[in-house]
Amino acid sequence: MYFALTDEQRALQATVREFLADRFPLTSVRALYDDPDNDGDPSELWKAVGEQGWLAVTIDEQYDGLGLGLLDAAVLARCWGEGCAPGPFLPTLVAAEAIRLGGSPDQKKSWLPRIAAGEVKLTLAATGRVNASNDTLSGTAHFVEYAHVADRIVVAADGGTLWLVDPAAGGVTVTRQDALDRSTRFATVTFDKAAGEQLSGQVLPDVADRAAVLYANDLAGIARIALSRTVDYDKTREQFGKPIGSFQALKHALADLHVATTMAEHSGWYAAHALDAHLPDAALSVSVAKAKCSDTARDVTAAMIQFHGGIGYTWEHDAHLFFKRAKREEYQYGDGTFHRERIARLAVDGR
Amino acid sequence: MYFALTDEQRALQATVREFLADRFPLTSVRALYDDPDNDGDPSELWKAVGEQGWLAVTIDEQYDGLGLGLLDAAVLARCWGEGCAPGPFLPTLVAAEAIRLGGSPDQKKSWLPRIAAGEVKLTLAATGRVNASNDTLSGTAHFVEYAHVADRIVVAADGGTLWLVDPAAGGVTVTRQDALDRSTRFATVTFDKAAGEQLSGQVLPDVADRAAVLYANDLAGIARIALSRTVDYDKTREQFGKPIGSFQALKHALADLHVATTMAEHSGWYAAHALDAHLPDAALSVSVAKAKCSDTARDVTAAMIQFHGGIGYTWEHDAHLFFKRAKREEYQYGDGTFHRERIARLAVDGR
Amino acid sequence: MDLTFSEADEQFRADFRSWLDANLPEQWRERGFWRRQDPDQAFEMRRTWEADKARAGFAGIQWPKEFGGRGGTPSMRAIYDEEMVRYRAPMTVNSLGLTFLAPTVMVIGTDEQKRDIIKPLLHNEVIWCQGFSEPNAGSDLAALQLRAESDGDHYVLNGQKIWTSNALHADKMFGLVRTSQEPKRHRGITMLLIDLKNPDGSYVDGVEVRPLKQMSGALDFGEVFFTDVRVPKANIIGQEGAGWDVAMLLLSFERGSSALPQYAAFRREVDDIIELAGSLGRQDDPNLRQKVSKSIVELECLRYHSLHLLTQVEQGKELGAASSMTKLQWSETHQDIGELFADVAGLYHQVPDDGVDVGDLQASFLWSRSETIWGGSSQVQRNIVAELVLGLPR
Amino acid sequence: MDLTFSEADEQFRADFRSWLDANLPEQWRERGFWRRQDPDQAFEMRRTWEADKARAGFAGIQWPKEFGGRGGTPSMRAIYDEEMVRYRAPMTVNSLGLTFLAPTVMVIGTDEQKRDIIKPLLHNEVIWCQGFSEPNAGSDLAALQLRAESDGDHYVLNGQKIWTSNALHADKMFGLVRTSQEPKRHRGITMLLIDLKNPDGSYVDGVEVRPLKQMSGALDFGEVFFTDVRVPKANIIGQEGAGWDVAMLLLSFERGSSALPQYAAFRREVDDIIELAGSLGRQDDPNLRQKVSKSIVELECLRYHSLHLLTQVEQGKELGAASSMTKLQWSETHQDIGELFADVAGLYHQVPDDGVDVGDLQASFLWSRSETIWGGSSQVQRNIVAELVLGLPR
Repeated sequence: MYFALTDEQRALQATVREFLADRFPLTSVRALYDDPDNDGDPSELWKAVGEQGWLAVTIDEQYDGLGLGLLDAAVLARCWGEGCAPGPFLPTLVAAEAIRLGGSPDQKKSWLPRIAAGEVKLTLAATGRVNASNDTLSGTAHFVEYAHVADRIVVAADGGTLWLVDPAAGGVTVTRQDALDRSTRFATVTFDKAAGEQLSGQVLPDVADRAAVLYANDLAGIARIALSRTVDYDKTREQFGKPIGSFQALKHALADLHVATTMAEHSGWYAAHALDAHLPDAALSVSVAKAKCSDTARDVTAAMIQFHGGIGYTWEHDAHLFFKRAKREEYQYGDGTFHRERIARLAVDGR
Repeated sequence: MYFALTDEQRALQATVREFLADRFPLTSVRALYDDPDNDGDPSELWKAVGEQGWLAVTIDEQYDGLGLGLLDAAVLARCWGEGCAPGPFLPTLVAAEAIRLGGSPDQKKSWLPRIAAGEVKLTLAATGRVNASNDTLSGTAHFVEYAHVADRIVVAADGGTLWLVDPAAGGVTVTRQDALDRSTRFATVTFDKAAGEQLSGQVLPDVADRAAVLYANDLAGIARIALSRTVDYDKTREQFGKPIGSFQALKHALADLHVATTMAEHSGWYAAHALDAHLPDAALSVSVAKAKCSDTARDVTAAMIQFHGGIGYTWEHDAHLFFKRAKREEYQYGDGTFHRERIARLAVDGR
Repeated sequence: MDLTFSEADEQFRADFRSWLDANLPEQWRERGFWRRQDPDQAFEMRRTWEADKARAGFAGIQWPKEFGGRGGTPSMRAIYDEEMVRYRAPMTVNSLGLTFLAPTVMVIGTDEQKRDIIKPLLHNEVIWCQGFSEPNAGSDLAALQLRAESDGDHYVLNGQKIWTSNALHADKMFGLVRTSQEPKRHRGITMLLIDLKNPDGSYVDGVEVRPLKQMSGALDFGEVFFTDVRVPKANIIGQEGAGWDVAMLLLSFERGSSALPQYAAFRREVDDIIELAGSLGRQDDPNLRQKVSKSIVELECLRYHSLHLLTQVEQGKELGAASSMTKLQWSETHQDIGELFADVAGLYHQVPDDGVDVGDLQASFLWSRSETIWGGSSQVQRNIVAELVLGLPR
Repeated sequence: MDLTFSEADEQFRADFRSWLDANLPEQWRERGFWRRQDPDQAFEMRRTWEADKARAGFAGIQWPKEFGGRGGTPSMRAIYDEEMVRYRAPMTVNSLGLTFLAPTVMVIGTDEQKRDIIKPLLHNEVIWCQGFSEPNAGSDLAALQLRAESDGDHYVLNGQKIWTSNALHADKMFGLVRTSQEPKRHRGITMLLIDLKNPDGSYVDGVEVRPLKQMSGALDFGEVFFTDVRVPKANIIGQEGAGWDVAMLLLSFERGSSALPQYAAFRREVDDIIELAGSLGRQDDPNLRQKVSKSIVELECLRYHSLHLLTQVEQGKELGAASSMTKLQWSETHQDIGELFADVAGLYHQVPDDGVDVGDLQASFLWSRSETIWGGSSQVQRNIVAELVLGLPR
């Protein structure tokens, strides 16, 4: 019985936190906010991702990976959330899972080592309607993260098949969308008889579960940092001659949010481990984690604005960076309502 | 533009409040709690209802009624809620509406004057499955209030037809149920080819709306008195050397409940008036009122227990009288979820 | 109960609608129109249109005629608010002046102040902003520090105001300044009228106005800095040192205004969200339907509450702390509507127009986050309800 | 992460299940069985069965063997709790003694106290109740007033305790009494072991126990009145005047216990509610499904949290104020489950058995209202989390 990170995982967490705080603090994120025309993919950050081997965690050793588990990737995702870190890191991790789980040996050989080394960027397009016939794809995918810098897009087509598509190929149009959350970049991608290479495995549900867990952990990171910063501020900000954090109504609200955040954190680790260890309640735990982390990050970041008072809703303050990222990720890979309905299928319908 | 009770309505309200406080206070309600075997229909209370003409409010003058509106009846219902008053008053009012709106001239003539005078007790059976064929009824109705003392039961059968049934007649079996809330008495009523006399009008939806408004006002009364008593207690109960009502977390919770209760009160009056005045948003307002009053009374009575601390969950304290009545009425004539779905039909589907 | 308006009130409604039919450009009523305009140009368009409306007699509805108002009833004011929203007419550019400054001057202003302030304000010849909050005086207004030192018949101002709505367009500010340091913080505060701009439109020496960008990217607020700015003592409203009482009088004028405009605006937002749900094929989703209806329940209650307050006002009754309840009800409900929008839109809430135009709803969603903070945060309002309405001890 | 139990732990589980299979009457596991027994008779049945269980070695799982315990691991304790709920085995009749008194005596008791108290407690030869709360000392425990006046080597007790669980069946009480009036209220409190009954089962002179009926009609609590009751000073636990510190030590033993039993019990309640929904044909109602899943989400999080705490305990780490978080999570979630039950049952929640047996769920629904009050109300727990965990100022 050991429900906690290992020393190695804690060391990894410390490394990533330190790196982001040191080399890519929130002021760097802010630069992406102030210039919506940049590509949202800071090269120094991507370079570090490759150098540090952060994309190699889930990739098998035979493909130059570290052969670790989703829990290790979740450690990274949580740090990413804490730092509101931008770039195609998470999308690439998710797309890599699709290839790792569903690719042919050739596909794995040609992509996984380059992903592990940070040489290529990928993303997953799973929202929209795309039809596959005769190895070509037609249709539209929405909210595709970092499609404009991706070397390949893993496209989910009707029926749940997965396809590797080169966004530079004919028939593919990538239209960038200016999202509220500028710590990512969204694009609408249209396919007009675009050439695709199918991944043989029927792994979309697995990939979606793993993505849900990674984003849940990103959200848990957001929730924790948003809560800590609010608590710290409320300890020092004075009104009516005392710290506003001494007012009981605020204290109780923050206490409830701390409990919720703690539960969200547990759920994020548990779900990652449950997938790694093939626990019988793995599917349930994925939905518990995504539902709990989505709702909690939404509530905490909203409270961060409220309990900072006036400065909380200014552009200059960091609160909106967390608020907007939490709101975006809430709806990626299923929001609370979606996952609760899935829990009902498991617990009520028994399937 | 006049959104308030008239002087006459306020006078009526004062009379009823005074009467209940004086002649049927909560200690009398408690007697019904301590003896579950009594019939829950104190004769002195019913006698007063007849003498004061409180059942005559909605009945037309030609049938010896007062010819007032649902708003006046709502004033009474709200006082009834404030006092947790027992007895078949509200069920008779509701059943009388069925006869008033849907009865033949003969039916009206034979029942309405006796109702107005408090000579007969009625109730409505609208929950369950009852089938009508050849003027006889078969099936089971659940949660019929005061069926064991009723002179007639107005029974809703499949298809929405309404029937006058004598519970003493052959084929009718009344089985009392011990409900949590002992300010009413429930019975399960089974019909086995029981004789019924049909009401000609298709008025069940109207009757259900009017019942929903009356119970909504009863709930608004519960909410207000539960809140006031909690506020009064928290002003004087001391812990840590000061009144617990000075602790900000309690103050804020009570402030929110006061806002909710005030809104519930408005909604109760508005819906009654909207039906009286045939306003175009009458149907919407009925569902707004029942949803808002149900939820608010539930929340306030739960808070009444919590904010009284230990004594709040004892039998000796009055909190549970309000809590259980609010919980019972929440599900009568549609709970919040039911009425919100109806609002969606009106506002989303436009029908 | 009688929820009909009088004949005179309904005649007013007909007249106002005729005027709007004739004078409100069709284009202005289209969704997203104002969002697509240059903000400064939009301000000028609205300033001019509103002045025309005032000249036509559709402004200061309840104000006495001697001040250029219409001398109408509270019901007419409610009808006016309702029709403005129904027509999607542009909101006033002089909101704080109209709501707060003018009624205050009518009650305690000198004859010169009445003459110089009210009519130019009504005709948008002078745009006003309110200078109350400071970096260390938000919920705790009495902590304000903007220093006004006496120098003959002038004050010399040094310090800063923040969260000043309309700061970027304002010609003048009515502000609270500290004219003396006293043990009781509420003493020593004075309400002062301060010129921000010279007649030629340039800023007065020592005045600096900086935009304060909101999380939406909009610039509705500003910071105003004062360095040795001279203001004549004749510009006091009320008495020196009585600023706190003047401010309380001023803020009390919010109480008369019902929340019918908020009801109308938010109810239309819900309709827009329902339309959005339809276009995304989500109108039958039972959980979304519950959430839609929850918002409608709260909004309808807000409307009933407003009708109740309107009745109280017409009966000449004191409303006391009712405005705190109104504010809580509309601001918290509006935040829920913002969440409803996001739940219906899903990821579409993040992008203003990816085939589905959600720009106005998105802006409103973000703005709603500020509504529980400015004008007395929800926490402050709950304190007021608990202490002044429920009588709970401090 | 490794959520498997050791081989020794799993062997313990197998042994315990064998014992339960052989010794727990099938009938006892039926829904509603205990509700239908006479309460006093039920108490005796449980007392005896539990003593047998203790003699078989399935009690005091983590206690050292010298005190009659099993000397097991924290995981064994968790497994024990889990299996007890899974088997619907009857809960202990000596809960406060087992959870609080015995571990305290192990740490600070005299040798005589260790000998006289622990084993008889484990074998239900003596039933204990806890005397902390008084009418004016609920959340504010330090306000307690039960007077213990020194008279030679005895105290003479006058005053009252309230909310005393198990008062009706208890032989003895461990209680907090005021042995001196001091300016610092936390001083002057002493923890005392008080005989309520004589060896023959009659009450000690001057002791009066009155049942305190709950809103459910059940009699799980009582009031205990003391009039000139003499208690030997040898019955002090710890030192005279050190009662507050002893109480804090005592309450700290709650922290070691995870909420796995609550998880298991409440999760089964949710299953019962799902079954009820099925029998009422409501299992496809999308809004109810959302509510069911909300409860499951919170319960699963409670389980993860408990596994985390179990790990901390096994690693020998201090849990600090974690028990306040645990209490908030389980008690608030259980209230939501009560509301879920009522929403699924509709009016059936009002009647224990109108063709649908909801008696146990109804009782649990009512009881859940007390769970956010006793053992430190949710308000007290939030204060603790805010101040001790988050470090927010008083």
